[in-house]
Amino acid sequence: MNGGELLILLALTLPLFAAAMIYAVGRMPDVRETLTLVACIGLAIVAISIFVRVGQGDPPALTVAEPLPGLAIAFRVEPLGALFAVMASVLWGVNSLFSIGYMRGRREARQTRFYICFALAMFGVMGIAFAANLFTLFLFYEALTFVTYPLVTHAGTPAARRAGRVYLVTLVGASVLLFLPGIIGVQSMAGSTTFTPGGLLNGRVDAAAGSVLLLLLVFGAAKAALMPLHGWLPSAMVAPAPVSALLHAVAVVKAGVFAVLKVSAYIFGPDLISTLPAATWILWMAAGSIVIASLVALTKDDLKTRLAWSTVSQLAYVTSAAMLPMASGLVAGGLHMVFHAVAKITLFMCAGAIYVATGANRVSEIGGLGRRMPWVFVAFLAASFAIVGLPPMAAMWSKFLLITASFGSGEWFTAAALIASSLLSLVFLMPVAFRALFSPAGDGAGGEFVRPGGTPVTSLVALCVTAAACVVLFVAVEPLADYLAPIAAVSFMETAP
Amino acid sequence: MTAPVLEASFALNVALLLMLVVLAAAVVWTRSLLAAILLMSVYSLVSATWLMVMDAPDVAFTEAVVGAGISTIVALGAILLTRGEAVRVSWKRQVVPGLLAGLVGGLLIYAMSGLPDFGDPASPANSHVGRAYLETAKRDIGAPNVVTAVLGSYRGFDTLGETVVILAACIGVALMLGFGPRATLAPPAGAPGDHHVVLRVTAKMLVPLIILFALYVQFHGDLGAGGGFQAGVIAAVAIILHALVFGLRETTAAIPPQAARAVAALGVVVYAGVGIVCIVNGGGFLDYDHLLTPQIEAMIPAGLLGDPDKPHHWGQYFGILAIELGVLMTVSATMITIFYGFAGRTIDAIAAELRR
Amino acid sequence: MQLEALYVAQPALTAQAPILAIAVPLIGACAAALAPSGRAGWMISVVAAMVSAWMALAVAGEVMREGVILYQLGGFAPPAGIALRVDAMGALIALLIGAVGTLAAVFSGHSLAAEVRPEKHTLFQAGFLLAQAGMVGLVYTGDAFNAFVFLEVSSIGTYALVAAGERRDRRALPAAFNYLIMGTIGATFYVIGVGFLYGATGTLNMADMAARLGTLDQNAAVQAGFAFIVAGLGVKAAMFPLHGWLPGAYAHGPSLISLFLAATATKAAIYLMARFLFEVFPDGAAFGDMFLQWVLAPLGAAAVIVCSLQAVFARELRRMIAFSSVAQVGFIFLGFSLANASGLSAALFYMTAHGLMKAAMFMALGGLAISIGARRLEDFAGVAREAPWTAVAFGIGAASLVGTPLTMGFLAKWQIMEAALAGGRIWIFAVMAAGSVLTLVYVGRIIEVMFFREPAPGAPRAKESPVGVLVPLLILAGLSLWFGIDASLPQQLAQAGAASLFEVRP
Amino acid sequence: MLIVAGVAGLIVAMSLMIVRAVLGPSHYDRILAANSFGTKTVLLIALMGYLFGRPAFLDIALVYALINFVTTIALMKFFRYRSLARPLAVAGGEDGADG
Repeated sequence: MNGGELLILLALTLPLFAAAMIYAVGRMPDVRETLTLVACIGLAIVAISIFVRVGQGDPPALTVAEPLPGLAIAFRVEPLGALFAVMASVLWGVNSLFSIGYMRGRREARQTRFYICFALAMFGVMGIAFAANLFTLFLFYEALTFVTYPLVTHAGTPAARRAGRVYLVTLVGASVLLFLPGIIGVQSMAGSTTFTPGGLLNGRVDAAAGSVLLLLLVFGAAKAALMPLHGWLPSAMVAPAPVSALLHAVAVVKAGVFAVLKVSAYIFGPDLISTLPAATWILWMAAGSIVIASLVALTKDDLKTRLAWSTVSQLAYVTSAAMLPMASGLVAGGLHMVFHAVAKITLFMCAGAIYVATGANRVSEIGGLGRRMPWVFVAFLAASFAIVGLPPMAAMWSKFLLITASFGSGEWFTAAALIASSLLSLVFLMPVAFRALFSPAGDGAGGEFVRPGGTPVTSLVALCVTAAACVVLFVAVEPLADYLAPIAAVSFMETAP
Repeated sequence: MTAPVLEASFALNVALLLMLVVLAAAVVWTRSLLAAILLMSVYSLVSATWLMVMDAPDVAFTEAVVGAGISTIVALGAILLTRGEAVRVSWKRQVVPGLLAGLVGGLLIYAMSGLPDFGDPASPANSHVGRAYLETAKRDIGAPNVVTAVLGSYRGFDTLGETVVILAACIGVALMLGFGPRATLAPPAGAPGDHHVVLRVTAKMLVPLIILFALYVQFHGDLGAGGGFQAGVIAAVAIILHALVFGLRETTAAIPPQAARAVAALGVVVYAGVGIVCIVNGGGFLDYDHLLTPQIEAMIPAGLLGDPDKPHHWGQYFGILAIELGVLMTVSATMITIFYGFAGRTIDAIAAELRR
Repeated sequence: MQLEALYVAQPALTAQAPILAIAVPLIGACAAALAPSGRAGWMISVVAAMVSAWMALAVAGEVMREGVILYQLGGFAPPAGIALRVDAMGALIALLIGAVGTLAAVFSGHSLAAEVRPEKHTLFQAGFLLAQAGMVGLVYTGDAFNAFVFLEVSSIGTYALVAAGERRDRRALPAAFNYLIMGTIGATFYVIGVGFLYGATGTLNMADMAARLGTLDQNAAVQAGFAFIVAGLGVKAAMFPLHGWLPGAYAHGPSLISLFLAATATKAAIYLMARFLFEVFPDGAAFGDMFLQWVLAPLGAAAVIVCSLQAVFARELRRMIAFSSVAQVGFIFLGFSLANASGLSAALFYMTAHGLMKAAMFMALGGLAISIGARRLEDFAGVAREAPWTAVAFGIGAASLVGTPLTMGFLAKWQIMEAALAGGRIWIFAVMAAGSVLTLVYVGRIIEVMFFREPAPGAPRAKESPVGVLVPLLILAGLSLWFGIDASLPQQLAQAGAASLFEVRP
Repeated sequence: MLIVAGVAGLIVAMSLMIVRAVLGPSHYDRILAANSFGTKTVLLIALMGYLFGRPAFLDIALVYALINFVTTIALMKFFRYRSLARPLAVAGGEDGADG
């Protein structure tokens, strides 16, 4: 077994091992959480090593089993997956840090199960990130659905159970009825489902069959929450804040758009995408999603729900990036996936921090709160800047690239939707931070913290780190873009503005 | 055959088939179960006779002993457990089954047009494998009755399967009916005022005669119609006659149900055992030519069966003899078990009814 | 695992393996009937079933090495004599029968004690072994009439075995009666059909028949024979709408019989139907293609949809799973109706997968039936807590039924759907997807009740199955998982079997 | 020719028995008809054996006679005692054996 195989194996088994260990020491909270953090750090190191190897042109690969000829459980890392893995593993660590404060602060029940499911979710994410073919991706994608189900229903209330049912029915239903048939279609057209640079199906299907497959696969990845399959995401917000932060800003939804990007880049390829009418339809639906979700977000008073609708909108950015008939769209989509994740996890952690400290979860309740929780709201402001796409935040670049690509490929409608949504997010996010920081008096100005001492310090550290990351990545965008360039099978510089 | 004989047999055919139609219609029409059983028994006799006209005595034999004999008695046992009348069924519920039956009948008639004429020597059934049997049976098997050669040797594996089917029926009946609580039987008679003395004496004389006849049928199978199956049924009929006249208790004292079941199983063991012995001696399963080792074969006196100069197939001879014995055991024991099951059950039913 | 490299018996024994796989359980049945006690009967049953499975494995290896095996009975060459003719397809199904039979025999030790009157145990074991011998014989034989004989051997005993469930559930009796009537009609139709074919060809050997039927597809007797054989085997295979006997027989019979029949009985009949459809009847005969296109495919689809819905609305757990079996037969027939090697291979694989998963599910319910005599779905609330291993094994079977990835059921569905797409039958594909979702619905209901619901207060508490049940149960569940990850063993047989049938066809 | 006439006569007689067996009206009529029918069958088969030159048919005729006998006993016993298992000769039993 060579180093690459070992690394992949480690990335997959580490979370499993962590889950088992957490189960074993579940009665000792301190040990349990130390263990979680150690696992996070270990996984991040493994993911970064893989990331580096991919950058050096030595992508690790591993075949686990081949149940049927042409149908293998296999892994092969490419830049997008490496980036996804690094992002998820690092943010897992940050989020675990946050969770410790949050879960203890809220005195939540079933904390051991919570940490176990998180570790298992990471197992799913690593599998998705490194999958060498659609079948493997599907396996881990489904596993992710099931291990996150207990997290969504964590509260155990009837509302949580209802949300859990919506979650399961939407995701599994879409998988079975759309995604899986799509995969079988690919298998029967191409004889395999291996992710191939330049597109597996390129040159093997006609426009009609290709369109059907594209529709099946893009809508089947319901985790990407493309309208009209977005309903589960806002309803899943009944889960505790760390769950929303990691899963509904990072792991689960990003697994969805990651699948869409992979399908676009490796199953269809930019050349084929540009000839498929369905790509244009999806593009329009994504543009519609972007605008509509932004508008809905505007009407929501519940902070987490507002953020969730914003996520729906931002995910549609990535989907539209994947559908643009232009190679640079993929790079922009990949970058946006990461930058949005960092920004959105910050926002959710801020929301969680506010909730744990004050019990407030509505926008209307936080006027003047910024005086007492300055760090939280500064971080919130920074992340809001990122979502809107203002400098000096990294997300500016991805948005910029995306809008340029839309213009470049003549998709005026999409470009207009992107700009409109940026303006809308300015309207629904900025007032939150502004109201808290600058309004002299409001509901939140006086009174005591629900939890003595306000936001737990670990949570505070976590959200500051990610807020800072938004800024740091602004500077680091070019190497990242170069790193991702191979997925579009073209050099980044050729198409860069 | 001469022309008048052919004409006569044609007229016979028509007459017998007409009878079959009338009887079948009457069975469907009658509401009394007992009448239906009686008519079915007559139906079996007619169809057996018709099979004789078709020159298929082996089949006719079986049809007579099973259709008219055993199954009538068993059916009688069965209606003791039910009401004597069929339940009235509304015509609406008969529409679909009627249509299906019509469909099946239509299909059967349609199929007739594809079958060769009766007795056509060029028909596939008479020219292919059937002809081969006629030509080779004497040489391969040595049995004068080709039917026995086919059933016992060429297709001996089928016969094994059929014997096993009968064993399965035995097991099934024993499972379903064989374990109920038995009411005590009335004490055997012999008291003054016995009105059945003629029957008793006749039966007592007949039972051994019937068994003797069964043995004749058994060993005669090589030459004419007959064989283990028919012989088994006839032997069982003897036992059943005994039970009918002397009562089940007397009979079960002589042949306990457990013994009957064991014999049924042993019959299959004998049959399959012959097959295994053939394997052990280097042949295939049921390959009677390997049943006897050459040493044993050499010990058989040449003139044991008639002409010493004629080539003998001792393996085939003893093989068929042995498997026919197995068939006899299984069939007779099974028939007895079935009769025990139904007859014994009847008492329970009556006893239960009396108690109520 | 490569079967070619599998030598499990000496050459001399391997040469006799096909017949021994049939004869050993046959003689075992007689021995069990003579056994002095139920315990002895059980031991005989286990040993005989195991030997039969061993021989089936030897045959499978030999088939993969040598191709089709011919075994002449009585030393007469076919068509005069009867020959066993084992191809890869038969080897696969016989292996399934052997494996399930062995595990079921082990399981029967505890299960019978709970469900069947003690004095019946020895005869019960005998009947069970006869059924196994009959099914292996049915699968191995190369003779159409011999197949009928074994069809009867395998069914006659099971009618009474179903009825023996009356100790626990009185409805076993009418169910067994239905089963008997329908089964007898099916067998009779089959033998009428064989009779017509004999009239038209003068032979009973299937290969010989196929050769002589080549130009006879316009013959009325051949056409009628086809109709009778297909209808007769359709009854035995529970082809929709001829499946009326199945739900009752599976739901009310003793666990051992439900599990054994569900795993193997319909499979053997389906297998025989495949032999006739793709091997015996003339290549490209109009009636054959019409049947596949316009009868088998729509009926399969109807079974998938209607019976899945019936399963969704069923109230009793075993009935639910029984309806599911009919729906699964529909999936298999959809695979057949594609009329190509990949469709047939997929359907064969599906048969194996379904056999293993249903055996696991019924065995798990049998294990639970030892402690709780539950019938309705609600009675199983929360059993996962009391009997975790049993519940997990059931869950694995259920997961395979749904087609969860990494189980055999997934690969099975995958293959049929892929074959349907490759054959351009989008509608079959769509029906399969819809059927899978329906399956998900009812299995989801069961899993929710078993694993996530609290037991009703005062309800009888389930106990973990005894070891004698748990071991075969976990092996069955493990096989469903193992073949979901490495399907090479069933896959190579299924593919070789399908290829050998379609080699005959241009 | 005589033989053919004999066959024809038997056929007529058998047909009449069938009429009786079908019409009844009482079960005793039917049993009698069936029994008589069986006897005629035996005769018919014996004649046919002669007609076709197959003396072996006599074996089968013998079986028919035997079956006919036992079946009739079973039927009569069924009527008399509603049981197949009870011994036949219970004097003054509860069924009123001599009634």
